[in-house]
Amino acid sequence: MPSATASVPPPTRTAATRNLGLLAIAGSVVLALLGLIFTAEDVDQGSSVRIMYVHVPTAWVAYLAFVFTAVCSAGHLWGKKHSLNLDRLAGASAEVGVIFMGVTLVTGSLWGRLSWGTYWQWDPRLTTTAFLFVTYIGYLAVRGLGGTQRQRAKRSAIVALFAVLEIPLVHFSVVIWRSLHQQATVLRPNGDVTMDGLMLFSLIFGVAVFTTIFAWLVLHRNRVLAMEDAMELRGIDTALAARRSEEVSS
Amino acid sequence: MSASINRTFGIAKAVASKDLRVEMRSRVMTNQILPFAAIVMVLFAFALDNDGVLQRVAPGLVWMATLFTSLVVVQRSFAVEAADSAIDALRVAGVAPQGVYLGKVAALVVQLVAFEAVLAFLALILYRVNVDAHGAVLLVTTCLLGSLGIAALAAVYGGLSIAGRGRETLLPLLLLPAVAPVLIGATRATESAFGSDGARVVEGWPWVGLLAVFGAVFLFGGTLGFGPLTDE
Amino acid sequence: MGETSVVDVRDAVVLLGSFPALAEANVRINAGELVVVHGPNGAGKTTLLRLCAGLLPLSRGSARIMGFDIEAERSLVRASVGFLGHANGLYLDLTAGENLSFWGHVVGANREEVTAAAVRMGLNDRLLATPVARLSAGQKRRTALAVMAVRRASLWLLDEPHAGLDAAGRDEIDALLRDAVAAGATVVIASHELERSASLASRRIEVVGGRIIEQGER
Amino acid sequence: MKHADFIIVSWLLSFGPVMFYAWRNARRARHINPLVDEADKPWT
Repeated sequence: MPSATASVPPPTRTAATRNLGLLAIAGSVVLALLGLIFTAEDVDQGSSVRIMYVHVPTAWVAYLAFVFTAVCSAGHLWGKKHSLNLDRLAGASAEVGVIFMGVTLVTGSLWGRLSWGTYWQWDPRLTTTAFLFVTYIGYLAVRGLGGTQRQRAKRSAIVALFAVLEIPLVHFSVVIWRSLHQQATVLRPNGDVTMDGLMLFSLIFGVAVFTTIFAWLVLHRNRVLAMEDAMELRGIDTALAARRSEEVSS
Repeated sequence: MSASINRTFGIAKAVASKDLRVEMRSRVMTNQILPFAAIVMVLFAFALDNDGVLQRVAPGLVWMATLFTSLVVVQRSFAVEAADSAIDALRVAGVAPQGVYLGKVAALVVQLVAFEAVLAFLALILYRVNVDAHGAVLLVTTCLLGSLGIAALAAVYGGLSIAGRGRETLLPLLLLPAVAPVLIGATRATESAFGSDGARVVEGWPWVGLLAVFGAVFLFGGTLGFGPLTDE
Repeated sequence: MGETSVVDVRDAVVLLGSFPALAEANVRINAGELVVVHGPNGAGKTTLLRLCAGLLPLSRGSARIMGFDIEAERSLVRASVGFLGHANGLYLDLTAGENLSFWGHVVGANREEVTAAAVRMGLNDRLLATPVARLSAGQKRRTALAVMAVRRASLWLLDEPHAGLDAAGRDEIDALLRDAVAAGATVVIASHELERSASLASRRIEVVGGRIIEQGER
Repeated sequence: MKHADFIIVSWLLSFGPVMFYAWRNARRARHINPLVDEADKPWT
C-alpha cells in the first residue's frame, strides 16, 4: 500500500509488483471494513476479537517468512549455482519476518491486556514468538558481519537452517513447560474463539491479505538488495582505479 | 571411511585435551568463575532467607549460572585460538573442522559438568535439598545432556563470532534464545531430582528426552555446519 | 605450463574491507623454487601469501595452488600448504613441547618426527618445558618453524620468517628452508630485507601497490 | 484506554511498521538507482 504515496515510481517497480501492491491495498481496505465494522463481537471476547484479524495473519506471515528464509537458504547451499539471489531473498524474507513478528508481539500483548487483563502471559505461543524474534534479530546481525557476498551467503544460510530447527524445539519445550505448570489460571490462555462464518472468513481473508503484502515487500526488498550488491561490485572497480592512480603518483 | 572417522576423533581428542590443559593452566574457572557462582548461591540464601523458596529456586539458579558461564567459557575457548592466530594454523593444516568442533564441544561439556557438579553440591548443602538414589541418576543424566546441548550450540556460534572479528555481542544474541529449551528442560528435570515444589523424580525423565533430542540435533548440525561457518 | 605451476595466480583481486590489498596480481611459481616476495610495507605481500594459503576470499580473478582451485577446492589447498604469518600460531599457555606434540597429534606425525623438528630448530629440553608466553620472540619463532617442519607441506609460505631472530637463528632458518626445497617442497617467503633473502632465494617477486611489477627469471 | 482504543492502536501498529519499512526501502532504491547499471536490474 505504501507505494501509492510515491509520486516518482521506485526503480524496483514492475507491472507485476505494482498490481500486487494494488491488490494488497485493496485487500487491506476490505479487511479493515470486515474486521472493524461488518463482523459481530465475539460472545466471549467482545470487541477484542477485532485485534485477531491483524494479529493472527501477522503471526502466520512471520512464521511463513522464516520458513521461506530457510527454504531459500537450503536452495543456496545445495543448489548447483549457489545462487546469490536466493541468499538475498532469504535476507529480505527474514527482515520482513522480524517486522511482522515484532508486530505480532505488540498486538498479542494488547490483546492479552484486554482478554487476560495483563500485557504479558507466559503463554506458549507468545513465549515462543519472543524467543524467535530475538533469534532472527541475531540472524540479521550475522548477515551484517561483512566479508564477501559469497561468505555472507554461506554463513547466513547455515545460521538460518539452525534457526529454523529451533522453531519446533523452542515451541515444543515451551508448550510442555506450560502444560505441566500453572494450568488454566488465565481466561482462555490459547486465544481460541468460537467463530461464526463471517468471522472465520475475515480471519482467513486477513491471512491472504498479509501474505500478499509479504510477497510484495520481499520482491521489492530483494531488488534493492540486488542493487546494493551490484553497487558493491562496482565499488571494487572504483577502488582498483584509485589504487592504480595512487601508485602512479607515488 | 572409518580411517577418516578415526582421524577425526583423534583430532577431537587432541583439541579437547589441549583446551582442558590450557584451562587448567589459566585457572580462570577455579579461581574466578566458581567462587563467583558460589558467592551468588550464598547471597541468595541471605536474600531469600526462606528454605522453601530456596529449594524452589535452586534448580533454576544452577542452570542460569551454567548458561552464563557457558558464554564465558566458550568465549575463552575461542580466544585461545585467536590470541596468536592458532586458528589460522589449524585451518591451513587441513585439520578436519569436524574434529576441531567435536573437540571443542567435549572440552566445553567437561568444564560445564564440573561447574554444575559444584553448584549442585552447594545447593544440596546450602539450600537443604534432598536427593535420593533415583534422583541422583536423573541429576547426572540431566547435567550431561544439558551441557551437551549448550556446548553443541555454543561451539558453533562461538566459532562464528571469532570468524567475524570483534563481534563478541553476537554470541549471547544467538546463543541465549536458542538454548531456551535446554534451560527449561534441564531446570524442570533438576526440580524433579531435587523434589522441589513437590515434583516427583519420574516427572523429570520426559525432560531428559527433550534434552537428548536437542543435543543430538545440534551436535549433528554443528558437525556439519562448523567448518563452513568458521571457514573465512 | 599452467600444469607445472605450484602457484598460478591470475588477475587476483583481494579486498580487505573495501580496500583492494591485491589489485589484479599475477604470480606463477614452479615446483621446487625458493622465491622471495619483496616490496614496501602495505604493498600486498602478506595478502598474497594469505591468499595462497587459502585464508582469504578471492573477489576476482583466479588462483590455483598445487593445481587446486582456491575457491572451489579450498580444503585441498589448505591441506597441502604450510603457512607461517606474523603471528606464530602457538598456544601461549602451553609449553613449546606441548605445542609441538599437539600439532604432531593433529597432523599425524610420530614422536620421532616431532623430536627431530625440535632438534633441527635448536629447541633444547629446557625451552621445550617453558610456556610459550615466557619465550623470547626468537624462541617463539623457532617453535613455530619447528611446527612447520612437522607438517609435511608441499608448499611453504612464510611471512617475514627472519623477524625477531639473531644471526644464528636466521642461519638455522635458511638451512631449514634449503632442506625443505631439497626434499621437494616449494618455498615462498615474504621479506623486505633484500640482501638477506637474495642469497637464499632463487628468484625475486616484486610487489608494489597490490600488483606484481617484476617476476624475475624463471 | 477503552477497548476501541486498543483495537485502533493494534491495527495502526500492524500496518504502520510495514508502511515505514516499504517507504524506507523505496527511498533507498531511489538513492542508489543512479549508481547501478541497467544491466544489473534483471527485472526491468
